[in-house]
Amino acid sequence: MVPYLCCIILFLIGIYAILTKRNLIKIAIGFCLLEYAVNLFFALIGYKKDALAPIYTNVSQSKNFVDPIPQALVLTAIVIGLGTTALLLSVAVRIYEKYKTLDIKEIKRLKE
Amino acid sequence: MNYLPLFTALPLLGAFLTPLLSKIWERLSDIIGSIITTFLLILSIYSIFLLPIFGDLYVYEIGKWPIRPIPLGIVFTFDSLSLLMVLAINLLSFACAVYSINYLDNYTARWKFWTLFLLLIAGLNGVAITGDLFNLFVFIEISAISSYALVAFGVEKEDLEASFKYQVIGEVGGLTILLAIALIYAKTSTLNMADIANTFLNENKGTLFWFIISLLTFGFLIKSALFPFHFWLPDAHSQAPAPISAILSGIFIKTLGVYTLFRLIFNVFGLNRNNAPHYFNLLLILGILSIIITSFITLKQENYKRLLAYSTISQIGYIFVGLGLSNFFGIIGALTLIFAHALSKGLLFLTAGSVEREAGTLDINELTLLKKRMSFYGLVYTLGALSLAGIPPFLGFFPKLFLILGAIKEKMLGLAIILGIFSILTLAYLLKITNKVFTNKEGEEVKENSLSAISFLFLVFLIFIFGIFYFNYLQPNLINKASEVVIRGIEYARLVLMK
Amino acid sequence: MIELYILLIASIGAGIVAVEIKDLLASAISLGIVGFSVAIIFILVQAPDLAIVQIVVEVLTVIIFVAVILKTTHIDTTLENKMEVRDYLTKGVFVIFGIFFLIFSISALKELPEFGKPIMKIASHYLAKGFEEIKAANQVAAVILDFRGYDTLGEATVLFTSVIGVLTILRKIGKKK
Amino acid sequence: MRGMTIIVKTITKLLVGLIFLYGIYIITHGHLTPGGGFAGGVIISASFILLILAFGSEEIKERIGYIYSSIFESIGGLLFVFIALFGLLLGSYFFYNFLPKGKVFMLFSSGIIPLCNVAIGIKVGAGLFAIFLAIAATRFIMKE
Repeated sequence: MVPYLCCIILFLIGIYAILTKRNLIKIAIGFCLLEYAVNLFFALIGYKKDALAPIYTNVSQSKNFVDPIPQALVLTAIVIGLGTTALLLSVAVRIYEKYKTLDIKEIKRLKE
Repeated sequence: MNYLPLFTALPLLGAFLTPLLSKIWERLSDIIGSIITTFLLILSIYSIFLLPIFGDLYVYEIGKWPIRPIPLGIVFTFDSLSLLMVLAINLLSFACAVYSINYLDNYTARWKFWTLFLLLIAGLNGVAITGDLFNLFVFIEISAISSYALVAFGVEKEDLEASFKYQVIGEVGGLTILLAIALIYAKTSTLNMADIANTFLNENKGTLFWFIISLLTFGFLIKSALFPFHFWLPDAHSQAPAPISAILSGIFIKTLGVYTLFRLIFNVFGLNRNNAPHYFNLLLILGILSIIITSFITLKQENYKRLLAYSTISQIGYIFVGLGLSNFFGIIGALTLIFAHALSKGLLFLTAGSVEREAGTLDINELTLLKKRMSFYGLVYTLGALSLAGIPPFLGFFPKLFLILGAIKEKMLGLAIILGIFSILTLAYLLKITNKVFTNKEGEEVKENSLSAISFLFLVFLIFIFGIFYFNYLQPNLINKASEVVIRGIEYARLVLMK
Repeated sequence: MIELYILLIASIGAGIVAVEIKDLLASAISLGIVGFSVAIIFILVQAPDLAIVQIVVEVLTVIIFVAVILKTTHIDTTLENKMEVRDYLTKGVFVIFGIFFLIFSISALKELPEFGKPIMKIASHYLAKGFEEIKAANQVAAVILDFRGYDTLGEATVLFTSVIGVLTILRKIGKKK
Repeated sequence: MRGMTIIVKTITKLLVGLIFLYGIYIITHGHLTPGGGFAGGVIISASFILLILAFGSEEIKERIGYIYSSIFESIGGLLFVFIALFGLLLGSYFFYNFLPKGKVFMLFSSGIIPLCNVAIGIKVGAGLFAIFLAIAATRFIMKE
């Protein structure tokens, strides 16, 4: 349970960065932290005590393996995270080019 | 019905082919895009006739991994609710694809638009037909990421700002959903939605259950832009290119937010008004607040597309009122509104694109001074607005009727009156545009473009014909069956696992 | 498993540094520390496939971050500005929300199976079938490409989408005048 | 983009081939050892990225790299969809593992998994290289 809780704390740090930081790159960093927290949580779920990685090395091996499904899902989630981070950062670069600032308070062209 | 994978495989094939073929001739991307959306439309209409043969639920096992005794692989579960969504998605995306062919002359890099457009459609179709929780997340991400890029397609200052905001908020929602999926997997050790439903049926519903529900609800309410999570929507939907605004407002938020919530709340977690009254009351209150607050904000809007975007939030409020009431009339009203709003809001956003092209601006006060007559657009716009506001005989009348009936049935007369009054307010702010932009104009008449006229007439025809034949065709054949899926609730699991 | 706890605490510490530090380059490097701690935790929980992907993806993420920071600015100037009432308000809202979320999650996490004892209802079938029927030695590969191959198609598509998205957003001119 | 010092260039020359080969090894042995299409694809793209970081590049080279990577990415994606659709044609199920499974621990075993790994490897390698070129290397590759 304590490892799970650490992931939740990391998740909250990410939320904190997204909510309170005004720099676009800091927001992207908070977003990455959020992603790591969720991936880590997912991977920890599949851990089985005193078990091996789910890879057979010989035919007559005992089948005491950790859960392979969370690993497969996290693999997907990592790649999705990389894609979204790249997209977010490319928008940040373009915003800097147009507005000459990364401060989110100065980037307000859209009115209420 | 073993053509079901084509709903996602075809647009994906098109999306992968487009970058290659457009290097030969850029216009090929138009052809690929329109052929594939046409084909998808044919497939979804074909499904209307094929589905009843399979007893209104068809389970497709991907990779030949059997669902019994234990669901090994990913499955598609195609039932009447999915059919309704797929139909709405593909009708609207066909109209938008036809419209885009000419509209894209305003933009550079045509093939990138088509690639992202096809990916968006693939994601939406994938969400509507899947029966696997993690697969649902993957397809939500596909459609969400392509929509982030499409919102910024014009790469102007405002587009980028809207896209950044939308992206950050949307991804927080997405990751919350992923966290909830992780918790569900830890508890049930399965990802098939029917199997999850079965597992939770026998568990006592403790804190963990409600924690999962609140995470999922938070994530999906962000995706569906209900008040108070709506603030990203007006920017994103008003800055996107017009056909994309039509898809985002018309069907995107409903597939990603409302449909998924319907599916998970009723079919997977088996909640209903009897065992979780507070949850449904919360949704009801948020829906009502959403209608009231955004209606007043909409009245003040001075921008054509922003006005339409704000009105989407209040219409989402109507859908959530139906969901919150969750009696027979409420569900029918909500499902019909999903369908009706997709067609009419799509139509209104498409006219916005044409007006912008003619006038070069979308500011209503500037448009008032414009010396051009746009009577065709005016006519089409007014028809769409009448349908959206709920004037008979158009399709949009029936959802409002059923929602009011649903409120009366729950003995909430005040709610029924609110729904009626704000329906009229909808008409008021929508007709503001007709009044200021389209009537009392001098000057030359603008020439209509034949392709965009086809898509306008297609949507107007649908709104009109579905309205006339609502009780004869649409309600008994589609809406009633879809509402049965919702009301049947947890029985979904048994049906899927027995197939 | 004392290493696991050390790494978790290290990643939380590095996360706080990444969020609060003024120099954005240092911030990106701290993010890298979090990512590598996560990769080592993956090795500890017997997930070598994940560790490989996480390490290479982390390197790439840091490269992209550094490239973006070099193109823009590497000092977070927003920290110099004075805090306004609204900023205090957001922080206050966050603190209340965070405490509530933490309490809610602690009582919810208690109902999960204990750490290190997964249920593995479907996974046990996968482990047997993957070896005997698919003849794959690496069970994770069997899961991602055969049992759940459709997910992987979606995943590859997400990457494709974001590549096209990045290329779309980096166009110099979007609208023709 | 400018290049780096002679030391970096020499070491890169020695290493880059090894990294590339290692990526191919990871891809082709994905069903036997840890790794697979994604990990291998990222490693292959890392080898190209290392080349550009160390030696620098001109706009012409980047433009060519961009065109090739976008072509390869589409080919990888098409290959993957076609493998899935072949399952639909031959086994009447999407993603059906239609190839003979072979023997465990052999390179040619477990049906479509190695093929899928190769398709994903091509796609991921090309895609990430394209992202890197677009964000890091040239300011604006495309002036269409």
